[in-house]
Amino acid sequence: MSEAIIVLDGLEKRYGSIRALEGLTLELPPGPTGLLGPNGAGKSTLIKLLLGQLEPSGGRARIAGFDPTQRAQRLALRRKVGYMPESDCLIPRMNGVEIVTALGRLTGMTARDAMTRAHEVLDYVELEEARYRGLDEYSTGMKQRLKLAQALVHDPELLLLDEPTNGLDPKGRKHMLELVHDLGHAQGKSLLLCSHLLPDVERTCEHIVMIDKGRIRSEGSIEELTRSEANWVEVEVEGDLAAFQARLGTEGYELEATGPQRLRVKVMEPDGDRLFELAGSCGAIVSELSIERSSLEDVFLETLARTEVPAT
Amino acid sequence: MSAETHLEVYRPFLGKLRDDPLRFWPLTTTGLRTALKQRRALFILYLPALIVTVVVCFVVYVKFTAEGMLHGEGADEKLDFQGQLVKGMVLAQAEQLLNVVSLILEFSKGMGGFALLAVTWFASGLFCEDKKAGAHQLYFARPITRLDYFLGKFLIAAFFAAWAMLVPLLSVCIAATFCSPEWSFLKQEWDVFFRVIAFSCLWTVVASSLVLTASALASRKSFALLGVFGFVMISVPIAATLGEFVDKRLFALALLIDLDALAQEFFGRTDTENPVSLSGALVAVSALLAICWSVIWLRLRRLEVVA
Amino acid sequence: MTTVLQCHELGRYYGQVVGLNELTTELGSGIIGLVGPNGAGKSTLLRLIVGEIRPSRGWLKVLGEVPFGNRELYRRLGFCPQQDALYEDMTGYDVVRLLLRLGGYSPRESKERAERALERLSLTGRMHSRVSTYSKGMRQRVRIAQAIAHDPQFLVLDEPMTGLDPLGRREVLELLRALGASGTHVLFSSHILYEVEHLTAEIVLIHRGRLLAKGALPEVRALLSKHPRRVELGARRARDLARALIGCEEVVSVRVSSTIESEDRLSIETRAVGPFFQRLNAIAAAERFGISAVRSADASLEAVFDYLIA
Amino acid sequence: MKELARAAWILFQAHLWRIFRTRRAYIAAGLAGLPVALAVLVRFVSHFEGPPPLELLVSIVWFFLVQTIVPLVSLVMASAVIAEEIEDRTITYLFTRPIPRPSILLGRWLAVALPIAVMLVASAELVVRLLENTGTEQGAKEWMPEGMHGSILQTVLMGGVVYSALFAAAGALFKRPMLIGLGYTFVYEGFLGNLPGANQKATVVFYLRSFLFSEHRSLAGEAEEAIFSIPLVEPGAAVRSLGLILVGALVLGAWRFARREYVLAA
Repeated sequence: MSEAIIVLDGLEKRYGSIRALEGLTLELPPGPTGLLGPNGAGKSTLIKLLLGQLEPSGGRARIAGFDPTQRAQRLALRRKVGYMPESDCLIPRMNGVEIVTALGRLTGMTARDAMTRAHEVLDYVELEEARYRGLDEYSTGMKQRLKLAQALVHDPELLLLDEPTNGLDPKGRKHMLELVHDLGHAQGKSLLLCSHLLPDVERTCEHIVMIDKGRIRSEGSIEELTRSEANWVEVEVEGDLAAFQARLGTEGYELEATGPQRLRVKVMEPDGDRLFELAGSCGAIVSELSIERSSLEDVFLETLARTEVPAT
Repeated sequence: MSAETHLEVYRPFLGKLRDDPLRFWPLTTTGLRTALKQRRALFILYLPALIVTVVVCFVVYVKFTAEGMLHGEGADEKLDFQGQLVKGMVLAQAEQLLNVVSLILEFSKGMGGFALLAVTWFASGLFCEDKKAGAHQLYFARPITRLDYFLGKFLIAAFFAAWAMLVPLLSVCIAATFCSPEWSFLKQEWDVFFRVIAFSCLWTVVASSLVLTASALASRKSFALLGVFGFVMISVPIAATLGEFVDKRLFALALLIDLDALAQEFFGRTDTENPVSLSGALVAVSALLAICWSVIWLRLRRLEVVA
Repeated sequence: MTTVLQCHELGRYYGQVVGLNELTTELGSGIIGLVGPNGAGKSTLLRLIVGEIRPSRGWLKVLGEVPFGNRELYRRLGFCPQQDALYEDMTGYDVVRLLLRLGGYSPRESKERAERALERLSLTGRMHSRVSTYSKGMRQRVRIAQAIAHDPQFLVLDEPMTGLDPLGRREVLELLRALGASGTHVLFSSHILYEVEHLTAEIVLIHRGRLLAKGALPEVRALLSKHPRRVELGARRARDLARALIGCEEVVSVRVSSTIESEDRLSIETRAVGPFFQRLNAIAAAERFGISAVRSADASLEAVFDYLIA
Repeated sequence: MKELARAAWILFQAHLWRIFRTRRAYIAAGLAGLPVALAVLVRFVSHFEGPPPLELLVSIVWFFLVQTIVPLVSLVMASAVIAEEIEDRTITYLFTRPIPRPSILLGRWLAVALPIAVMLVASAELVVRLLENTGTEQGAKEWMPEGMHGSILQTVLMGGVVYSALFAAAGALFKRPMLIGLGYTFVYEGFLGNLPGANQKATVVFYLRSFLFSEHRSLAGEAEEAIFSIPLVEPGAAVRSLGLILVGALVLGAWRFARREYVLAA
């Protein structure tokens, strides 16, 4: 893979006495990465730096091949970065197509390119006829997809998505997650996803970077962070529960009851096949099975707790 | 609806992203297209302007024909008493209108006030509505600087000012040129064209800057409207009082009085007694511009950093 | 079972946009979840219930009375609106106290009730600082506090959990459960299903302004019995498992979908769940398919939701 | 009625303190301070032999303070009385309280009317004080026709109260009260108020003018022509008319406000 799209080396940012970012050293791996952290951890400052809107107070960085310490490069790098803001943002009195086209042209596209490209990205996010209507008729889901479309209009290498699934209903959320997943995996875009909804991060990203108080707390692939050595498997059993428990006991499985007809069993293999065999042998039926992976949420709270920072 | 993979195909963009100096221009064109959607406001504001312009052109036409009749030789004796009376009246009227330029002067003062009104309505939302809607987050994620953002918006305001002032004034001058016998208007008074253009451009810059400053300061369009109306209305009694009781030059504090003074000077009409001299008006106006631009510069800086 | 709410052919239109379309239902006591996608008419129904707007057609009665402009009813009603709107320059304490004073309480009692309500929302620490300095979660809690401060008989909340981070969500859920337990009727709307799922006994499903289903989750499920039940399986050798399962006659359909998780997922539809699980266990015991997940999708609201909306 | 009064009183108290934290209050105070600043400037810069000419007093008090500052201050403060609650969407909390809706308009209007009145009367008082003892001492006292000082303060007070009621009602009646207020002040009154003819009677400024100048007709000197284009009403009638406008505006605004359903943006 070519050189990582974001390389930070001791990046710092101070607002007067407040140290917003204290020496971030990070190499963004390809594919989608989750940026996690409680409110006020420095996430928005980092995003502004990656967008070239702020000048770093210290350290070195290369963003999409540009050096953000020079003003001209800070402007040029925005051609390579697509930003989807968190809060509501629309250009007053314009409909969907006009907004995306206008922003396309502001990135240096000719009028014709901007128009055709606008329709392409609006097709991609599936905003069919809504693109011709004013934004007051847009649902939250449609507004989020329009924000994604405007971030894609100039086909950037790096995508910064700030809380893309915030406030969406299940259908909208599922749709947005598919888009993000498709962009990150199928299209091979480098993607930094900022979100409070950790299940969403878990479903779309491969790596996460956790930032708090302006410092990187932990970094790595979700697989590693959430894999527990042995797998705890939670099952719901119908039929002869006692016999099943006894059978597991004799086989030396560690287990504990977690509710009527529900058990938690410690298993060495990555799947539950063995349990089916044992259940079958003593007349019990497994009607529900799930491998308990410590969800990203627990990792998130654990990391924060470890550093005694009261989450807001 | 099962969660099968996403259907739509993402197509990369093969075109090129140019970095031309006119980065701000798309901001103007898209902004104008949006502003021109306000049909009702356009109608209410620009229809009266159109009517007034047509009337003035007609008056210019009447003036020149009257002048023609005046020079007709040997026509006096044959006219009976009635004819004499009518001719006398027309003669008097021609005398009074003899000078088209003073007509244009009065017209330009009127259109100056109207231009301010038009720019106030169309341009007072340019900055504050962007900020309220969060559009600045979209703009400043694009490769444009604060100066581009200002220029783009400024040209939108200037467009409305030009249509309210430059176009009517020029059309009157052109009408005068055609109506005047053997283009005499163009030959004798050709400098009026340049004066009209210069005066309109100066007033466009002043009006646009004032309105954009109000828009940059206000959190809502209605506050910006209040700011512009308030400033213009308050400056008149203050200037009148100070000018009257302290120092004549202080009349220049009132923007509308400056407008009159500038019009007088630009069209070389110094006969009518005007409390403010050209230099006084220019000093006042340039001070106002300096304040406006520095306020805008500060507000936009805060907008981008805080965005 | 006291009926908290009755409405008959209740409709509300904003111009041609339909807010609510002929809703006829009756809601009893306890905690009730109002579920539906964005724009389904949840907010419209709640604002009709608290009498902020008038119905365009039909009628409704809350606690036996017509709500619009009904000042006496407001003493027994608590409403937490959806929009994140508060008096920014007042302190959280002042906001709740003012609203209590307007609710007819004496200055002293307003003070006590305000403190008690804010304490219940664990806001005591910051209640005297200005609302503009509050985080989203704290603003949400002030809005809930003002709704419960006068101990209403019927508490209505519009999307109380939106915008809260995981901690805030858990706290609000606990509070609502406690209120429900103490006898207050609670009606709250949400479009985040897992919140509603493990809090409410009863749900009301509305979509495009229409009532789709009402009752306890299993009841709603039974109501839709004509829809076959769905079981989702996750396995390493998903396709082989699918081939094995298609043979059983209990299975109506098998769909393979490679979703965003790493493994492929099977989505099985079956009429008889019991016999199907027996068959599944037998097949799984006989051969190793690397089954990592078995979930009867119908139990969760998300499935019911998808069925009804799809 | 008792409920209306009680709710209005509570809202009046709550919002009276809030007013001083809003930016509107500072803008309004700044505007009200302008005539005083002008008077100070004139007093120190120019030196009059005897007491200052009455034109100076008329110029600052009438043309500047009453005709421009009073409506502007009232507009800045009062137009937001209802519009702010709707725009910030906090109206929901008040609508779901057991209080009559008109009390919201009445309570919040009173909470702005009081500071407006205080600001304007203070401004007028300072201007008169400053101009009164400019120049030499001995001529100062009988400089102004007796009773004039009192009527200036009353004019400014009534102007502030009536205009603020008008603009508060506009907030309940129209979607863009600021625009309506600006249109009324600078276009309708500014234009219609100075045109000769009976139509002046349809403007608030006419009654203020009548109240202030009808007994001191000679006051304005050569500016008289500009002011007295039509015969003025005697003060008693002027006050009655202003009272009528005040009550009419509040009742209309309250009636409309009570019936209106606010579809708040989601």
